[in-house]
Amino acid sequence: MLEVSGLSVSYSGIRALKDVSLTVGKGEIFALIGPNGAGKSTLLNTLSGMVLAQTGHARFDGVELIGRPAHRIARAGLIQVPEGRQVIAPLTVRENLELGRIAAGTRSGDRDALDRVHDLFPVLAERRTQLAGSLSGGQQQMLAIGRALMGAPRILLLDEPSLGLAPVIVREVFDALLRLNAGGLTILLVEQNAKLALETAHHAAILEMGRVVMRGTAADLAHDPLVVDHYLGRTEETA
Amino acid sequence: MLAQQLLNGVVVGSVYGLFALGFTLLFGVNHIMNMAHGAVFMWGAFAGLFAVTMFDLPFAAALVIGAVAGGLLSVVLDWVAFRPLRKRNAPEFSAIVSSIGANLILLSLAQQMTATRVMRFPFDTFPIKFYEILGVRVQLLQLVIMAVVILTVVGLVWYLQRTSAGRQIRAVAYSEGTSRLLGINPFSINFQVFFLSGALAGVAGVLIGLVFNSVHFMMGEPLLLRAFVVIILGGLGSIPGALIAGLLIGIVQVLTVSYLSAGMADVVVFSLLFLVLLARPTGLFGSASGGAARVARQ
Amino acid sequence: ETYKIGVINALTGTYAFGGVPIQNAMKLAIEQGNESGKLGDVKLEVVEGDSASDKGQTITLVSRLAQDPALLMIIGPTTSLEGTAGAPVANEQKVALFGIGSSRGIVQAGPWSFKVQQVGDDMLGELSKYVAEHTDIKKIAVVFDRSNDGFVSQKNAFVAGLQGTGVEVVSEDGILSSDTDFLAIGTRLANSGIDAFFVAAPAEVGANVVVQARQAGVPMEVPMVGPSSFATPAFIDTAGGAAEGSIVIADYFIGSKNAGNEDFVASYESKYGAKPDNWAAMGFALASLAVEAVKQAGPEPTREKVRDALAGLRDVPTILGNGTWTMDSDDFDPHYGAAILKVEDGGLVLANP
Amino acid sequence: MSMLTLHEVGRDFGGLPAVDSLSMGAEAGKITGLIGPNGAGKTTVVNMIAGLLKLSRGRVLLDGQDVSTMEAQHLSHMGVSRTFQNIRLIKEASVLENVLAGFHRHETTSTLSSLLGLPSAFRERRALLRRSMDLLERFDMADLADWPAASLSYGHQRRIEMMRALATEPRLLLLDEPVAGMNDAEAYSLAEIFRDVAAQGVAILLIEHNMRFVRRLCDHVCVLASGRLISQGAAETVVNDPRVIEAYLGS
Amino acid sequence: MSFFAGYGPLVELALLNMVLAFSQYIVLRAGVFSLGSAAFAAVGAYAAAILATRHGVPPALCMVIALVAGGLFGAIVAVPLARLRGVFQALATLALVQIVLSLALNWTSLTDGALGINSIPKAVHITEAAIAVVVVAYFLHVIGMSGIGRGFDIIREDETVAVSLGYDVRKHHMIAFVLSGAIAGLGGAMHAFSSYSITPNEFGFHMVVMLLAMVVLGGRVSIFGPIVGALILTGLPELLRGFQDYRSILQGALLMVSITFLPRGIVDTVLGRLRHRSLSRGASAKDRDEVTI
Ligand SMILES: Nc1ncnc2c1ncn2[C@@H]1O[C@H](COP(=O)(O)OP(=O)(O)OP(=O)(O)O)[C@@H](O)[C@H]1O
Ligand SMILES: Nc1ncnc2c1ncn2[C@@H]1O[C@H](COP(=O)(O)OP(=O)(O)OP(=O)(O)O)[C@@H](O)[C@H]1O
Ligand SMILES: [Mg+2]
Ligand SMILES: [Mg+2]
Repeated sequence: MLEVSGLSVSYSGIRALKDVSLTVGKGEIFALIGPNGAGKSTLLNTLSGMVLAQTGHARFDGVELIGRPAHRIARAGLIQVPEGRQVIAPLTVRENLELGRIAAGTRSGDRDALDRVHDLFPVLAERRTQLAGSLSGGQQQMLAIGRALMGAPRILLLDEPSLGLAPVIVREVFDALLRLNAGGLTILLVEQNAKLALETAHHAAILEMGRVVMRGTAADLAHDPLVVDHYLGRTEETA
Repeated sequence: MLAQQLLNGVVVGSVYGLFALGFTLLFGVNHIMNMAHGAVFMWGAFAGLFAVTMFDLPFAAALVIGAVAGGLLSVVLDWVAFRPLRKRNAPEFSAIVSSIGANLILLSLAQQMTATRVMRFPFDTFPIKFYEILGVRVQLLQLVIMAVVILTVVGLVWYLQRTSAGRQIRAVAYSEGTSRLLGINPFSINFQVFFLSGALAGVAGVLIGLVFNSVHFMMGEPLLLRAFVVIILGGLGSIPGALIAGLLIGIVQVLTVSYLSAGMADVVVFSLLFLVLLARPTGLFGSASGGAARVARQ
Repeated sequence: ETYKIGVINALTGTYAFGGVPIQNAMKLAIEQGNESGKLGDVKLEVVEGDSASDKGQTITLVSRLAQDPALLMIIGPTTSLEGTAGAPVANEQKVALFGIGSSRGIVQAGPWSFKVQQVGDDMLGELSKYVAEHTDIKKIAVVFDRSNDGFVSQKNAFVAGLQGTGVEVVSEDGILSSDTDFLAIGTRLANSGIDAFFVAAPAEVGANVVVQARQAGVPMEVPMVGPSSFATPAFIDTAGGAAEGSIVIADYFIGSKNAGNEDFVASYESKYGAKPDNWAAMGFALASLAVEAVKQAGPEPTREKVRDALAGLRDVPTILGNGTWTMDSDDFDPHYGAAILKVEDGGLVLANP
Repeated sequence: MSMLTLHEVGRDFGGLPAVDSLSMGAEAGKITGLIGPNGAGKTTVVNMIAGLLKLSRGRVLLDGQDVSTMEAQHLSHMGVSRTFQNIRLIKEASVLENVLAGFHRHETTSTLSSLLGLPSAFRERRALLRRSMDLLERFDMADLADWPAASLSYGHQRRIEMMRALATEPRLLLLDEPVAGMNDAEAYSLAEIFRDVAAQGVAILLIEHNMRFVRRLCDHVCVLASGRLISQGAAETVVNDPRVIEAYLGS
Repeated sequence: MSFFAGYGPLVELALLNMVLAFSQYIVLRAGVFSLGSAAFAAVGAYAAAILATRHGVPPALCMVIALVAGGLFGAIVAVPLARLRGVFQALATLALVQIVLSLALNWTSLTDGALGINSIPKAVHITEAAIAVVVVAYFLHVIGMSGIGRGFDIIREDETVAVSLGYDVRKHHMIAFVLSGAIAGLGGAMHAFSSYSITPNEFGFHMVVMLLAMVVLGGRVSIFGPIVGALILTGLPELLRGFQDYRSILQGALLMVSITFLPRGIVDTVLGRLRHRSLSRGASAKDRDEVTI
């Protein structure tokens, strides 16, 4: 469904991604983990058209993404939940959600999208007339996720969706992701909570210093001693 | 005489409002202080003038042509002066310098075209008819101006508040990047905003040119200064606010001229602005949040 | 033998409307001076410059031109604003500067700077006298461009001239040359029971004042009275029918019978395709006087000689005013009288005394 | 006695209480956790303590002194320091300069000698630069000292926030989700730093949703829900409190 | 030599514009969106001109008085203006400029209205102007390096953060206004002593726009920004003199092109690129860093 090959990206001369290749199969959840500054967000931003790649390809259902304008990519069904929420602060919660619908275009006649988002995050229904900028951090994160779901995504790119969410909500979000995935949605997930990510995903890759240093099934990675050591090991020790 | 003067004030003020609307649209919504807005206004007036003098078109056509010319010019301005800056993520300030440059060019072109002469609409462009209403001499043209302004403002409010375009415009204004992620095409949204802004200026240009009997290359400069006052008093980006503040300024100015002296008009208008800001640091109708949001962005 | 003469005017910027015709007429006069042979072997070569209606640029320009030892004198710039800025530099560099503007500041800067226009008092005094003695005007309102010192001093002179004549000035309104909205002033004038209103402003702005005053209800029987800026076709074109009956004073009148005027009008029109206006006439007169000064400076002119000759010009025939131009020996203020005109049937005619 | 005491504190937004009659405290030398569902009012509490939001009701005491109405700037001089949930840095300035700004409280040069550029001002600048570098080294970011803050990744920007807050050498440190966006390994390396800081007698109030981190680090945990305190005590006790499980942790 | 003599006045003008541009620079640096420099300059220029022509005060003393008067005026208006933010501040200061301008035009007994004040002795030449630029630049540089400069930077970026770190925003805004007023007061006085005459219209909207353009074009952070900006915008009309009719068009186009390709202003963009280059050289040197897995 999504094929990335030989992707390199640099920010005015400084390379953030080096020859990254990976494949996300249709209907799967793919997790991407790695330390701060590894280039995870850069990769997602490149796929969604926000950052320009120097070399390489990214094909979405066979269609080249590199070089396409971001809004076209969104309308084609590749929708990103950006890092750090990025809600439209001066608009109300409801208006933010309505904006999310634009990406759906004619793709889906889904009238219940709003209801389903409200079911998932009741607080968004409660606060529909509050300005998005005055929501609490976690509420904004919910809004960002809900907004993406309004766009009837065919593939959902999530950049640290659990950021700032209470544990109970994190669980609900991940349950919802699993449900959506069961309904056929493909998901590319960047997540710092490696344990949770590897539990949820089918396949996974580890990004360090802009390179893919390991990839495989999520289960395999979760048992790899190096991964356990650097990303999971010490978690187990206290949890 | 007071009633007569108030009428004068209302007419002038509503055109100020119209001019300031386009300015505040870009300013409050797109964070652009378009120093070339006065030049767009002036070119709108010239387009209307040429429509009348060269092609013998009627007044209504001149209004439309003025609007379209202003709108297109404003879009071109976006392409050459503002979009390249947005692409490079330039600080908001740069737009000021860029539009000062554009303003110089537009003024200079008009100056060469007219050889600095003051032009005017032919005396018969609009029938000069007077009505006595309650002892006030009302010109037909004055009535038409008020009608045009009211229609334009109502239409604009409807467009921005009731259609999805309004939401998209505000989203793009807040963050172009995030909007793109949502599938909004900022290119087309900006086209709409700039066209609207310029069209409003163009209409105002034709009206002002006609009612004040002169069209010349510097005609936009004094209005730009007034527009600053109007948008601050009216609240950034607020459409009804711009209109009300425009009326207020028009009336204050006319009253100053009739009871103090013409030379004092500037002092009074700007002192008023100064005092209002001291009492209400975010303007007469300004919401603290609008101001705060802008400050936070700077 | 070729000498240089600097010709600088506001060819761009706010005052280009005057600067351009002045520049044209100045070049015409120098050309004619060269051809007439009255300079003998001396040939004058024009060095042009644009002061851009700006003080700073004038200063730079004057000082740059003055560097050339072959340069005899500088004629221009266009306005008092530029003139007062350029004059001190000319004095420092010891080159005569002969400007248009009527402000005394130009002359006061030192012995090397001169001007062609008489002070407003001279001209406008005659206008006040005419209004007081030859019309029925008893109450008059005054509107003037307060951002331009020339118009301000004209207004002052006019009002001063009315003192003690029994003509009452009911109001004074300062406007800006960038203003376009005069309805409010017009409405007030219409309600103040005046017999006439005086306007001192650029032609088009003044025309606009008149038109809007009429629209606001000032009747045609109440005429406009104004200075020389209105003795131009531009005024009548812009104001249309509203200008009828206006009384204006002029440095220059295109139908004047002064010596050389017919020639000037004909040659200007054939060269530039338009009838000369007040500005052009002023420029032509100035440059002709400059040529006269060079002539009087003798066959081997120097900057000093030209300056001295210029300071000593007396009773020189000119197309301006009543036909002779004289430099006052005390304060270097020139005098040349004036013509009083009236707008009739869309044209200017001499008002009967 | 607690360094920080909240007494019946409340704050309304548009008539609705976001925080309501909240009483709690934070002790010197200890790390106090503040957890609770999204929108419970945690950030609001921090904003009130730091003087950025006015209280609707109640009192805030710092070492027994009532500081409820004090301005943020003065609170900072009294030793209150905080990080922001939404990162707020000088984007164009280098990492080093961002951290340097935190030392303001300890500048001793007078305004006049700064304006005149007396040698004392330069001496102080050099000293502060050295201390900033020390901080950078402690956070393992010395390499990035000259980079503009905006060009760093999210996790690194969070670290700058913390260094800047520590630069003020606070007595009360308010951390609003300091390790959001970091994996556990990265978070734990910061935990050591917080422990050291607390050990020097600083009271730390820590907001965090990463419960592993909270349990590892906090001596005492307060749980907020809908603006009210629903439970407090040792981390292990709190996480087994059924009300907390229901409102926050989920089963 | 003749080049220098011919262009002397231009160089002098550029230097004086630098002083005025510094006044605009310092407020922008502090996050104060003031456009009031023209008003401060008018106060300084008129104070100096009136004292020199009517009371025979020696020029040097006049300039000192103008500096103090400008600073004082800045301090007075700062009391209300420091409460405002962003555009509101910009527009209030613009209103101030208009008010001062109208006063200068209408308070004829003091200012001679539109006629302006003439016959001011020439006391400022290139040397004096250059000294002023160097001295002012040095002070601004020192202030920029000090804690006050750091305060300016952080207040400009984010006031909430600034107060949380204990910065006194009001005090910093006051300092910026006073500095801006004093520098502009000096600049205005020097302008008067350099150009023989002053008129109110010189201190209007045009000056506001020019000063702003100088700083934004040159750069708002580095002290060399206003210097370069003033140099370019003063010299440009002269360089383009050969083009006469197209001068304004070219000038406008140059402004647009340079701000588009050097959006942070010429100096800051160039310095930023240099810094970036040296940083990335360092980064690529250790590009082969060990990876943990
Ligand atoms: N706008 C930018 N300009 C310059 N460099 C950038 C920019 N954005 C990111 N970088 C650099 O690119 C690299 C990768 O950053 P990225 O944000 O993709 O990391 P990440 O894996 O998402 O980290 P985190 O987990 O902290 O979010 C970092 O070294 C960062 O400094
Ligand atoms: N300006 C405001 N107007 C209206 N409601 C507000 C405003 N600011 C905050 N709130 C509401 O107050 C409540 C408390 O918000 P706060 O930011 O304190 O939550 P929080 O506990 O920090 O949550 P999170 O963990 O998600 O960051 C939220 O429901 C929020 O929507
Ligand atoms: Mg990231
Ligand atoms: Mg929070």
